[in-house]
Amino acid sequence: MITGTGVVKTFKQRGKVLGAREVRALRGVDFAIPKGGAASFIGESGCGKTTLGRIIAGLESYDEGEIVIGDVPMTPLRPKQRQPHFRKIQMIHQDPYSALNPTRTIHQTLYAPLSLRAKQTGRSSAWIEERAAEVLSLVGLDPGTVLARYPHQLSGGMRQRVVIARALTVDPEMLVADEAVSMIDVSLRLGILALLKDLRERLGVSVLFITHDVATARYIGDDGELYVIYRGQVVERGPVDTVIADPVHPYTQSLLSAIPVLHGLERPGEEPVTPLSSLDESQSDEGCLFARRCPFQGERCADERPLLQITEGIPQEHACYYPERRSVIARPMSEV
Amino acid sequence: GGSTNKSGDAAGGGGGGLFTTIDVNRPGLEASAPANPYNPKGNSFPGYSSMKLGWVKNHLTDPNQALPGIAASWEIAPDNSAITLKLQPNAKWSDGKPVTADDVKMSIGIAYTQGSTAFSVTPGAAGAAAEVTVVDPQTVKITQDMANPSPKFARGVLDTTVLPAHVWSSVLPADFWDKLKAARGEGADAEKAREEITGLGEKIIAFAPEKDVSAGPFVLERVNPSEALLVKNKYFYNAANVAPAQVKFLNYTGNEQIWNYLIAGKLDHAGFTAAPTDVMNRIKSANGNEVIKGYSPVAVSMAFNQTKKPYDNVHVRRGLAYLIDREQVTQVASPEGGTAAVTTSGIHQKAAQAWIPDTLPSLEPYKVDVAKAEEEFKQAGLVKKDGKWALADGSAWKVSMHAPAGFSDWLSAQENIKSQLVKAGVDAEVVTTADYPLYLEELAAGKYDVGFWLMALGPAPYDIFQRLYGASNGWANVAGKVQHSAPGKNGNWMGGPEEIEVDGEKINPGELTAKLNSSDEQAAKPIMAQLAKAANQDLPVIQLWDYVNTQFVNNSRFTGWPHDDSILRMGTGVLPSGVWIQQGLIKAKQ
Amino acid sequence: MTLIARRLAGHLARGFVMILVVATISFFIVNNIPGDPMAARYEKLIEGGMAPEAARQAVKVLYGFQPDGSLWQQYTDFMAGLFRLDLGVSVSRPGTPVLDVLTDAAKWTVLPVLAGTLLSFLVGIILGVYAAVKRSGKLGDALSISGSLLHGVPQYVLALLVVMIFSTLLGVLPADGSVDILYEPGWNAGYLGSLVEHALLPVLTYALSAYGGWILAMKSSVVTVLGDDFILAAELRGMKRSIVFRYIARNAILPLFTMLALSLGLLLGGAVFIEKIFNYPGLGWLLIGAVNDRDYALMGGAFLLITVGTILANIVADLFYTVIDPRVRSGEEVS
Amino acid sequence: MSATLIPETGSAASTLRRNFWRGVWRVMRRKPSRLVGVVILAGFVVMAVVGPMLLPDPLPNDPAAITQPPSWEHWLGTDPQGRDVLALVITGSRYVLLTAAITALITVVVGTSIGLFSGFKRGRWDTVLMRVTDMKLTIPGLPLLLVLATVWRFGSPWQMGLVLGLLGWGGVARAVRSQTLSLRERGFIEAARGLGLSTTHIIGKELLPSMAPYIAMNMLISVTGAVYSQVGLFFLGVLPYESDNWGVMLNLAVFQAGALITPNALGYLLGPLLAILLLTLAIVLVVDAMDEIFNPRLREE
Amino acid sequence: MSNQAPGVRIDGLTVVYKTPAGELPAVRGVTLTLEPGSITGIVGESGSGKSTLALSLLNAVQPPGRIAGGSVEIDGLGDVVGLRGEELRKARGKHIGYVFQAAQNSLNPLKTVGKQLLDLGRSHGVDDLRGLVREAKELLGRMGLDGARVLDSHQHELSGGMRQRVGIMLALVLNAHLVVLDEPTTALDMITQANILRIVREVHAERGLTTLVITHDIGVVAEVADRLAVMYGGRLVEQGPTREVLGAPRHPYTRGLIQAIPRLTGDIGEARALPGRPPTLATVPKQGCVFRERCELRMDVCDTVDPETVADGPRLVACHAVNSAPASTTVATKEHA
Ligand SMILES: Nc1ncnc2c1ncn2[C@@H]1O[C@H](COP(=O)(O)OP(=O)(O)OP(=O)(O)O)[C@@H](O)[C@H]1O
Ligand SMILES: Nc1ncnc2c1ncn2[C@@H]1O[C@H](COP(=O)(O)OP(=O)(O)OP(=O)(O)O)[C@@H](O)[C@H]1O
Ligand SMILES: [Mg+2]
Ligand SMILES: [Mg+2]
Repeated sequence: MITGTGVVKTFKQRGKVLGAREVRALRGVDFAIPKGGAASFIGESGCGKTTLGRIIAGLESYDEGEIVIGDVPMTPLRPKQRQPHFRKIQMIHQDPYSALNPTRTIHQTLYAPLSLRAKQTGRSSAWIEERAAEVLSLVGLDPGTVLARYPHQLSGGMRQRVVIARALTVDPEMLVADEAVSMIDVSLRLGILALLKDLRERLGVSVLFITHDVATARYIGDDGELYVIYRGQVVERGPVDTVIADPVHPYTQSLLSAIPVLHGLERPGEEPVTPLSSLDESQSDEGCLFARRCPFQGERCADERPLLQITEGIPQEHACYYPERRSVIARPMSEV
Repeated sequence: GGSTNKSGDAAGGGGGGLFTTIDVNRPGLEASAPANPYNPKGNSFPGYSSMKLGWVKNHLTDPNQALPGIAASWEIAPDNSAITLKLQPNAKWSDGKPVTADDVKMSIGIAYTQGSTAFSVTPGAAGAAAEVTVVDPQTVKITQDMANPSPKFARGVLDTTVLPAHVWSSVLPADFWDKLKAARGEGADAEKAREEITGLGEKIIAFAPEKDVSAGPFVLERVNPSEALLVKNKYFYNAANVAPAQVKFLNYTGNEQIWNYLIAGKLDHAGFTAAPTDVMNRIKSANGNEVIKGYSPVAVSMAFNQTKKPYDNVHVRRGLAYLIDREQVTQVASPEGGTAAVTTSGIHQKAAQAWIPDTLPSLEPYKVDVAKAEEEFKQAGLVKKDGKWALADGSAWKVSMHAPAGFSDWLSAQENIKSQLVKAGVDAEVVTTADYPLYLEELAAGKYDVGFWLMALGPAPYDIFQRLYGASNGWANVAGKVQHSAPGKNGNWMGGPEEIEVDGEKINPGELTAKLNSSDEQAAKPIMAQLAKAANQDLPVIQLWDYVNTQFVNNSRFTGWPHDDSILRMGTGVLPSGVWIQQGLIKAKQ
Repeated sequence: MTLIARRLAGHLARGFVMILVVATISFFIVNNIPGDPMAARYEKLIEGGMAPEAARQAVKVLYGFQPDGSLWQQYTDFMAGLFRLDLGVSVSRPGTPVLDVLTDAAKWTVLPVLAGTLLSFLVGIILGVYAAVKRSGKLGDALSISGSLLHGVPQYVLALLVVMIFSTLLGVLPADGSVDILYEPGWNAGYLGSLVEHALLPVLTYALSAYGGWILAMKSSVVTVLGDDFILAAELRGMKRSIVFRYIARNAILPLFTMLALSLGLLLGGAVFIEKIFNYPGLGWLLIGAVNDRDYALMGGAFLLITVGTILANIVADLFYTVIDPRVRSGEEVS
Repeated sequence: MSATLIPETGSAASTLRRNFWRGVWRVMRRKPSRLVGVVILAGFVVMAVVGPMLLPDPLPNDPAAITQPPSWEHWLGTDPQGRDVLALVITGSRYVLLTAAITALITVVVGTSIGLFSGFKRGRWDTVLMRVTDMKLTIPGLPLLLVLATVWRFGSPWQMGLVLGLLGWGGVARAVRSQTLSLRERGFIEAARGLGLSTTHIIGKELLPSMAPYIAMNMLISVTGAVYSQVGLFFLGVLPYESDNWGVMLNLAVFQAGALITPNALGYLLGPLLAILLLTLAIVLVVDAMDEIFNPRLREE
Repeated sequence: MSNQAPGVRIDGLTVVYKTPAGELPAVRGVTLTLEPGSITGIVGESGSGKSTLALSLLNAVQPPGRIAGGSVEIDGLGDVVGLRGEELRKARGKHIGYVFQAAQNSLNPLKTVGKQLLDLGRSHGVDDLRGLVREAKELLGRMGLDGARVLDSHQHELSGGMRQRVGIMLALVLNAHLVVLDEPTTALDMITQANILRIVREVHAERGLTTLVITHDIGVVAEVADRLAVMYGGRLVEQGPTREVLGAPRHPYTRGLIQAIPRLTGDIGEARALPGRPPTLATVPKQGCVFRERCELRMDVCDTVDPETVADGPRLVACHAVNSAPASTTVATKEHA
């Protein structure tokens, strides 16, 4: 179980000529990912998904809030002490091409973390070889053919599998997959998604899936939760299918409306939501962060910031004063 | 570049024209330096734009000979106690004002601040002037302090630059002469006065006259960093016989540049410049060029640091002397600029013949003789192992010779000596030091085993021998009193013994040398013979070659070059061609 | 404007610190120089025929100009002098302030090096474009190899070759000095002609040695820009060749201007070999002379001046960039 | 060209790295001149290592044949001591190349460590170290060497190499730092950290191998500069010399033998001059080849 | 040239790149017709030759590539493959507008958009530069931007979506009626993408263009295109009206591709990835069907014979299995429920 409460991250860009510029990447995010569970973060570019993912994987520090891994709170620990805990959370990078060292074979790539573990637990080098083959099999690769190869000799999909296999060498409790399929050829994406789902089921690894493609979130598992993030704030949160089928936050609705309709197969939703303007970081921080772009802006929106809450009749948490269901997503032709 | 003779106010005879020369003693013309003879970079050219009382010669034995300068003639008292100068009756500054005895007196005052032999405020200094008297506007009398007289007192007086009082007087305070008197006394007051005078020295070095006012045949027109231009001074007393209308000084940056100029036939005259044989041949073959040779009272030697083993042993030094073929060394290093030393006497060969003609033949010539060398080495306890000489205790011996990097003739010589020694089974190496100042410092600090050393600096006998038996060998001569410091102390890097046995008699060469400072010619001769023997037997140095004063002239534009040995015997501090010109020797070619 | 002012302020502050550091370093280096210039001077006087005592006295007077007091005292004096632009008094040129000597020499360095740099820059960038466009052809290859070679060959080798060819072999141009003294300084044809005549070979050598670098830099810059998408985009929009060429040229030359400014910074100290070989009386030549004379003050001053030149050029280069590149102008960092 | 094309170039780069020697061979074959460069460079190394052993020490001199023009007996003539110039060039190469090797070693060790440390740690250390590096790069090298030459006597190749190395690491440090920064952005470094691999592993096994070629190239460039300024210092005559080397030869040829004046000494000048030219040519060709091997942009052509 | 949407007929186009392994075709024997006034979409995975095809329309394949065969007939221009020099240059921009794959970087970083617009006008001999600027402002305004401000901006002052719109503006401002958009929305986020697609559709309709959209994202094509062509390994494997192709894909690749798209609704169990991996220039089979390695309908002929493109009404398919089977089997292939 990994939980976070009120995680805040502000980037201060020093050294720039125009004085310090602050980017509020995260503004108090809460999340909870149960063991073996799944959560997906979606949102526009620059809304803080990657930052959150990196913080959870221990690759970035956070300014405020608390992250608890298992039952150990991280905030009181010094960076060195945090490390073993965060090692249970492995990051799968978006770009499988840069995530593997081009000068090292897959064997070498897997060997390094395994030998570290072998040293810690006093295991033999035979175990390393065994384990290397095992993790490769786990991700659906044939160890015999893959081990001796260099990354460039593998396809994008295979590389991403190797990346996942490498993460598995340390027996992680959670995988953080940041846009793990967006750079993979369209025809192969589903394979990776299926693999992640499979790992959840077989190994009990929880998966944090970060994406801007809402549809892919479904493929991690239908028991997963969906977090919709906007400008560093979670604006809607609930079971994947609920949020997709019945979004209540206008921002979620905008996102879902923007998904292209496969015209031969689908009918567009009846009430698509189009934001009034595009994302602008310099927009004011007053009130609801989405207010300026929101076509349904009410009186309260400009001054008060809505917090994540549950209101009657709506199953998911949302941060909107005027939540309303709208039919925004395209439906298959067959579903008339 | 093409030249245009614009400032053509050539007054009088000689034919005019541009005279091109180079001052080999002044690296780097400094355009911003003042026309001040005391400034080391000053744009004041002795013989051309700056005049001395007389132009002292390097006579073989008489240091007091000189050609007339501002002083047309002089009388030296028989006991050397005074010199009375008669000034040139027509001498004028380039601004038309006459040169007077007051100018001379002020010039002497200035000379005091700079310290020269004759005008020293150091208490007890040898040959110092006691009084300067203006007898009449044309006559000045200078007396010597007879407490510690010097035979070359007159030389010191004559070698004084004359400066225009109406330009320079501001640098000397009104009470200068009183102060001088005080400084010549003793006690705290005198000390203070001396300091003040030395302080004045700094001021004088930095003094920058607005424009050059010259009593010489030329006056400075302008300078840039690579050339200086002088034009004829029409008020010069002998202007009618000054041939060139203009003199162009080229900047001296290195020998190879002078060779270049000489080969191009650009220089009418250049002073002593070493040149490799090939280059010399090309210079000689260039149109109009002629090489004139004269006497230069300097020799170069290989000096030993006797605090280092095995050089403390005279037999080692002698053995080495027997191994080095000085003819070959000279041939390789300085074929034109030197003649191989006949022996080590401490004196330049030419001067030796004049001073000690009888002693000379009896000196050991150290002709190359391997057998004798081995004999000596054995006597010194050296052993020969595998064809190589080693120290008595069997440890390796390597003759490590040092020279400053820029001194190409020295380096050549050492390279040659090295190969000669190696051939004879003595290991050797040449080590260079970045430059001369560093070389001297390290030499004086006793860091080197063997280094090259200039010696036999004539014409005065004391100057000749103080190089071997002076400060560098432990003897300090303060106010005529001689003290000896132990090797390694007070600059004693040669580390020779205080007493040497010569012909079965122990002598103290330092004391003998100091005695030369006040001996006249007759008294000096026996002492010099004794010292020559000491140098010859004890070999603190091996005299390698005696320098030859090589002058380059070109006959295409000017003629009348002196070939007379006595004229050529002038110190390197005086640029001869200016003096030749003012004497009226040089004529423009028709 | 404010941006430039702020950048300038930052640079000046940093440059100032750096000058202090360099001054301190040079003070201590220079004060630790071994070697005894007094002894050397003494030997020279003796050799010139002066009597030993007199020579000793004369040397003492001469070196009376040297500062004394404790090292710390000297240091603080030196630093205080620095603020008054007083670099002390030259040892080998007693009485002459170091600054005067330096400014005198600097003018002989600045002009030829400036001319050489600009000349090589012009020729280099033109040929660099050519080498980039024809980079797969023989001529392009030849251009870049010759550029690399000239860039790689040390300056003194070039200078010696130039002297050998033009001065010794052909004898057409002088390889000594700065100007014929016979001409009255001023705006007259003779003087200027002589000035140019003497500067020609040093300038040529300087240009030759710098030109290779420009060719290479321009070539690689052009190749980079050619690979940029906007050039292809411009072509696909049917822009005229001349306009596309302008796009390439302007974008490619931009980084070179910075390099130009930086190389102008080396202008003061970059010509040591050339000045030595052509006996050209500039700063490099002065520095060598000062080293040989053990003129502490002059050496330190020359070194300091050369460094200050570089620092200033760095500042200018950066400001220049700020003005010329809209990306930097608006505060974005371009790497 | 496109986001989706990046993988192609990425894989092409790694293909080349993988098939390193094949790639090297291909690049060499495409322009045979590069092979010439490698051969000359190797020749110089052999000359420096073996050459002096084959020649007598000290070299025989012939006082009867000083400063002779090239002849069948002496291909480059003789020096003012009557020694064979070619032999001098050979014995002199040892000093030059030994200095180069020491300089290279120090440049690489110091430059790489500082660059790596700076790029890897970033933050305050980076700022400080890069300020220092900038400062070092700002101080003009040759004048500094001139001044330093008066304080320290770098007579032996060891001292010379030490000084040049300590003055020359700036360029390498910069290059390594920027390379490190850009590699840091690559996922595999971050992944290694996430896996808890040691910094030693990350630097030694992941970073350095990818950078080695760049380091080598930058080193070659800065070392060349350093060696040339060393020869230059000898040429200027501000350094003492204990053995013959090209700089000393140049100095003596010009300032002692008058090589610019008399044809007899021309061989003495041309010897070291040609050696330097040849060495430069070799290095230019090798760097050119290296550039093509390691620089994907140029490889496209 | 008329102010009417031109038709384009690409016939047997082959484009090769010179590689160490010799000249390899990135586009091979492609025949495609763009009807006047239509929006045609080309989908294909990375490396399938889409951009190369698009560049061929302007005869702008960059070295080391070259058009090795075939023709590209454009109404009013003739065969572009034969165009050279000035003629070709004038055709670009004025007749054919090209919106770059990486429109993000298609602007000169040192010049404002306005200045580049003027350069464009001058290049094409536009006399009325004021008019051009007016037109540009109008277009930008049409796309929801403040024209005056954008023209005054440098590239770096614009966001990705804005740059893309500027790219479209520059492609249209000279009144080109054939527009090629190469990956117009990659690297943009969803909302911006939807925006751009809407703009493309609207501008297309308003100005009466012939538009070619190239993308790897079927969703994008589905959203805007009337006709859809699917590329694989340099070959066009299927084309037809978008709705028909999506609704009833015939080629096994098209089918697999559609099946592999994650969907917002429906049974997630039905979706699956294609086995194998897409070919690269070097691994594309030299003969036979390019898709056979990953094909579930593979037959023996596929190894040796390149399937011909067979037309069936508006639909064209190049597959041995599909074309040899009776029409009924096509219908019988599993359709999405
Ligand atoms: N190291 C950093 N320094 C400064 N700002 C940063 C840094 N990393 C991220 N940011 C800023 O924080 C915000 C959130 O960035 P983040 O990468 O988390 O967004 P994202 O949701 O992952 O976007 P995308 O979909 O584009 O990947 C952005 O505005 C970004 O510019
Ligand atoms: N300059 C080139 N040299 C060699 N091969 C090239 C070059 N440009 C493209 N190719 C190859 O040609 C094939 C087609 O490339 P193209 O860019 O047309 O593909 P694409 O479908 O646009 O792919 P993407 O979706 O990545 O943009 C690819 O295999 C690519 O590797
Ligand atoms: Mg992200
Ligand atoms: Mg493409």
